[in-house]
Amino acid sequence: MAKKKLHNDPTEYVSEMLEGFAAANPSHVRRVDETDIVVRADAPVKGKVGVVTGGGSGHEPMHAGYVGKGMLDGAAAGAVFTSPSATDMQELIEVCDGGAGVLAVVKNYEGDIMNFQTASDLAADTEYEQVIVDDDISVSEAEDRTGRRGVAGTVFVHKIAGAKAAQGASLSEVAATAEKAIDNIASMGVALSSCITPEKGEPTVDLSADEIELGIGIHGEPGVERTEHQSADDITERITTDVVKDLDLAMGDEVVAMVNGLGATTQSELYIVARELNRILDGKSIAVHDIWVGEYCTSLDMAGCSISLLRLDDELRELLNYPVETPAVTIAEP
Amino acid sequence: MAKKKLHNDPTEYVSEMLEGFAAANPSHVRRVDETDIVVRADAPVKGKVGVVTGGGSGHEPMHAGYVGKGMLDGAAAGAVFTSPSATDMQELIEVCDGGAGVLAVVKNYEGDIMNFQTASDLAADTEYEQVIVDDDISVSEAEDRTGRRGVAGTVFVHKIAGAKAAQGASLSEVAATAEKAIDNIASMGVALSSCITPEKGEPTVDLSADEIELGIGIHGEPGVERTEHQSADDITERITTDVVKDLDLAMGDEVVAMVNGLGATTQSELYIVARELNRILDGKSIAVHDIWVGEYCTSLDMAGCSISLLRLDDELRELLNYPVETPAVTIAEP
Amino acid sequence: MTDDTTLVVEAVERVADRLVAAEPTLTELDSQIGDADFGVNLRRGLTAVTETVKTDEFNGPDDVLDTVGRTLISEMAGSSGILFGKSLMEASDTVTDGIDYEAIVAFAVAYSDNVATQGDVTLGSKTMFDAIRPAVYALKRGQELDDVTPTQASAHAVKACEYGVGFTIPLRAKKGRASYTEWRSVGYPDPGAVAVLLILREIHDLVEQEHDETVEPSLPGDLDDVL
Amino acid sequence: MTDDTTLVVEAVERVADRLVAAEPTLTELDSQIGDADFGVNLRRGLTAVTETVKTDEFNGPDDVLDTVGRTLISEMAGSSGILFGKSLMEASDTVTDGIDYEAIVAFAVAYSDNVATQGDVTLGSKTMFDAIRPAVYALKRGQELDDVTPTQASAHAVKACEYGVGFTIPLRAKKGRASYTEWRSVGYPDPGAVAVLLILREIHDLVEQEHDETVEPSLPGDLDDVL
Ligand SMILES: Nc1ncnc2c1ncn2[C@@H]1O[C@H](COP(=O)(O)OP(=O)(O)O)[C@@H](O)[C@H]1O
Ligand SMILES: Nc1ncnc2c1ncn2[C@@H]1O[C@H](COP(=O)(O)OP(=O)(O)O)[C@@H](O)[C@H]1O
Ligand SMILES: [Mg+2]
Ligand SMILES: [Mg+2]
Ligand SMILES: [Mg+2]
Ligand SMILES: [Mg+2]
Repeated sequence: MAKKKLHNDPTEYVSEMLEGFAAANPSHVRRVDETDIVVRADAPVKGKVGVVTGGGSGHEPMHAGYVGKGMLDGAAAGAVFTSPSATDMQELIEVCDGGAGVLAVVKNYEGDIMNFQTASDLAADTEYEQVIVDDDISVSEAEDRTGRRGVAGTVFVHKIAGAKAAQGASLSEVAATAEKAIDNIASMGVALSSCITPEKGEPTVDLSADEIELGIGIHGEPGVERTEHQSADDITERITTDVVKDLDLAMGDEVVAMVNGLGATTQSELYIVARELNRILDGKSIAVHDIWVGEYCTSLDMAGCSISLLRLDDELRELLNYPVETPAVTIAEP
Repeated sequence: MAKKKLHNDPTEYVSEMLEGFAAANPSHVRRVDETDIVVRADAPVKGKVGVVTGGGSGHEPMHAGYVGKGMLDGAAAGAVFTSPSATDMQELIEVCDGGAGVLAVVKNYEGDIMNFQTASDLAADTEYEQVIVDDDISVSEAEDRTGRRGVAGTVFVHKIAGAKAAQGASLSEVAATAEKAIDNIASMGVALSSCITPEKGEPTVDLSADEIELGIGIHGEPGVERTEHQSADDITERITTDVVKDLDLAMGDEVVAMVNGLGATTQSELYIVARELNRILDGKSIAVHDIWVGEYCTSLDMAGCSISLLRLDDELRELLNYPVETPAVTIAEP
Repeated sequence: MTDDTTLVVEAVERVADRLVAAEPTLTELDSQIGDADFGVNLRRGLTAVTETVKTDEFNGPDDVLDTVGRTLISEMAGSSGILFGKSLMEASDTVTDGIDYEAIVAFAVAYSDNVATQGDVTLGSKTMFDAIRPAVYALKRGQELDDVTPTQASAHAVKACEYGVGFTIPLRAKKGRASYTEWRSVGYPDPGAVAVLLILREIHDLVEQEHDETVEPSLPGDLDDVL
Repeated sequence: MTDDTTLVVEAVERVADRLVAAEPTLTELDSQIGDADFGVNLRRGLTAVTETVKTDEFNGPDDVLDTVGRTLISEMAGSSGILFGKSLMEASDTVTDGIDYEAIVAFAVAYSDNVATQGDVTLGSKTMFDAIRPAVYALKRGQELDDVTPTQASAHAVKACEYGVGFTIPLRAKKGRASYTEWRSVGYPDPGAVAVLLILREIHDLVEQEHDETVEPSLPGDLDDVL
């Protein structure tokens, strides 16, 4: 049975969404005419490194939700689960170039990488660097695949790189700090139900009533393990243990955590997960600087969540707390 | 088939959620020991009117999400869809009394009203006033029922009353301004699917695959009409027309709008609705000061949305824009 | 504890067990015409009550009922928690001097009156009140006519309550969440009313046991053969 | 427009129609082992292509293919859009002087090479490349041996492509979203490969029509009887 959605012609899904998004957030963003690009209302910011990103739609508020003061200068939106076009990315790079060059935060996926690569070739006049985020630990490092995916932890990279650029750092400095953040982020998710794409209208993944899938990707790509449904505490413990291990976190380390809803999971459930996460980290004497709880990187209407941890040092902590004003995240001046 | 949720013992749902919520937001809030009350970290604020609310859980981020500087001083959380106890409400009132009295923002529902009434009797030492929010226009004013419900428009009342109190107004002034806001708010929702309570685990409402329900309540109470599923534009037009009519909005009026997700609807869909809402108001020459798009008052995991409009005057506009720092809404100092 | 105190504690425990066992049914009823939380609320409230009466010491039946009421207000909450709880507290004074027929009638009247005031409810609103008030009438009738045994009076109350519950079925709800179901509430019984019936049935079983007498729920003017 | 230009436009239109008609199948395949967007991406991209070739004026077949490629890059996007689109653009030079067997082979080689570089892909990765490269081999073989008619060469390419698609079925995906399905990708064909087969079948139909000759997909060393 096809699932009911609030939409019109599904092929207009992304452009209508962006129109609504721009109408709702005129003080933060504007849409570049005849593209699916959203940029800061005041882009380009003269003399500041532009920080941009792009990717398929269906992960809202990622990507356009993070465009604004202190975070992204712009984002290109592709069709649902589809990399944006190289031509949109080219325009994005050019529009966000305030003279100090542009850093692209790219999630580790061939489609995004191929299109950004072509785009940066086309935008030959802009000094360009890119960083590749690959925080999803549920993809093992076997040879047989495309490598770790970029998932919700990417939002921390947007935050860190955006703050660094706002402080006036150079392109290579912003890139280096973003790389440092990437090296210290790990994420893992769990799906309780499949996402349903607007055009297909049917579940992408066939999860039975009592199954869950650990390590699922944000497009419904399979994860590491299907198991019987478990309690929130058990799920949280399993994911947290793996993420902590991947980052080699030890007593005395400090982290910022994210409990990210995949789309159809209520905020109350996310807080139940946050509670157990906090207890586990506490039990390991890992300091929790903050927990971001909410929908940051969704998979359409998938039920489930992901947990991301970013290990902090003094620089990253300061950049994380740096004021920001975007549709999805606002941190006021202290 | 029971729906999978991220929870442990369902009877601990609310208290575990609140524990996670408090752990994630220590700078904004604290939980009052042995209660399901969340208050500002620095409550009571001396000399300021305390603004409080309470209601059943299942509407996250309502209610605790709005506790913080510039909005609510505290909120009492009941079990899912169940009014909080009079004893919790009593403690809430007492803890949030900074000497200038306490205003309770109560959604028009007997359970909440009966419990708040008993609570204010018990908290005899606190100067107490309450306002009743009844923004849901889908309940007609027939004699045969309990009257209009308080739904997502309540968030605007929290914002307005919170800002007024933050500016140092007296208890009766805060109450009067809240009343003015209430008189100028109207809301209406649509459900695409039923909510599922954590303990029951089955849909409350029996909506078939191609049916939607207009005017549904945030606990799954029936709405005004079941129809075939329609396009987002048609649904938006129907709701907007009714809301505009209820408020008697005319050319030249100015509003703030809210497109509120009921829990399982993606942000992209909400933006598609926001787009059409903006077009319709534009077509009627009604000025749109701002559109709040997101989950503000959910119904667990119900799919669908509601639209609320608040007619602005100079005072309400200023209060709406007043800086606020809560887990769910942040507006930075200009 | 006095005999009366022990008796009331036993009644409370038995009633609690019966309602908790009925939780799925009550939740189901509340999801047909309400918001699916009633059974759950009852279970949460009554689990706390059972805990309390097991551990606390009481001086008198009024103390038991007052404590149970307080526990329901703070633990059950919701519409039904404040209604059940506050009504128990308000009515508990009537049994200060012990439990007899007189006291029970006084209790029932006080309880019923409080539900009406607190809930701002009248008969025919399709609420628990529709199940309570007829039972109170039946008890009152026994007292006034003075021609019934306690077990018979109790049997009358149960039967009256059954009629009350039956009456809620065709009604259109005017109170609580169910009121929003409008015409769709017609055809379903009110869950609060059903809960009241279960309470009275359990108390009747206890009364039968205490008085070693069995009386089927009935009323003098029963219409069982006609209906 | 020259005859060759008109022919390429017709080929593009026919291929577009065929793939658009197959959208549900392709989406279904991509949801078995990918993320369910492939057919949708194709339809969006090809609808734009159809529009463009209807309205634009072209000077030469290379111009047609270059334009189609550009359109796919900007309108289809995704992994497959940049692969199909950029490969068309890169290969379009090969047909500047017109469409003949020679040119077609050169085109196929350039196209195939670009997919390999761009996608960083080798055979056996369970991608469209597995369907493309065998067809290129078949064409190349005809050219090298010089013993086939164009229609026969085309029939060989289709058959080769069928084998390529068949080959993707037992493979474990190493590229694209499908790679995350790991062992679960085994047993399902790659949607990109299936799309390539549909393209070649449509072109074969056109070739048969142009040359007024019917040749079933086949290869000299066919194993149809053994398999
Ligand atoms: N105003 C009222 N007066 C009397 N009884 C009421 C009232 N409101 C609700 N009830 C009773 O409470 C029951 C529902 O309780 P519950 O589900 O806990 O509350 P809610 O309706 O707030 O979800 C109803 O079946 C009805 O019998
Ligand atoms: N790196 C690659 N090299 C070659 N072909 C690829 C590559 N990645 C994907 N493909 C092809 O693209 C097809 C999927 O396209 P599409 O669904 O649009 O992209 P995505 O996998 O990003 O969702 C696959 O079936 C495969 O044939
Ligand atoms: Mg894709
Ligand atoms: Mg309720
Ligand atoms: Mg209820
Ligand atoms: Mg795909």
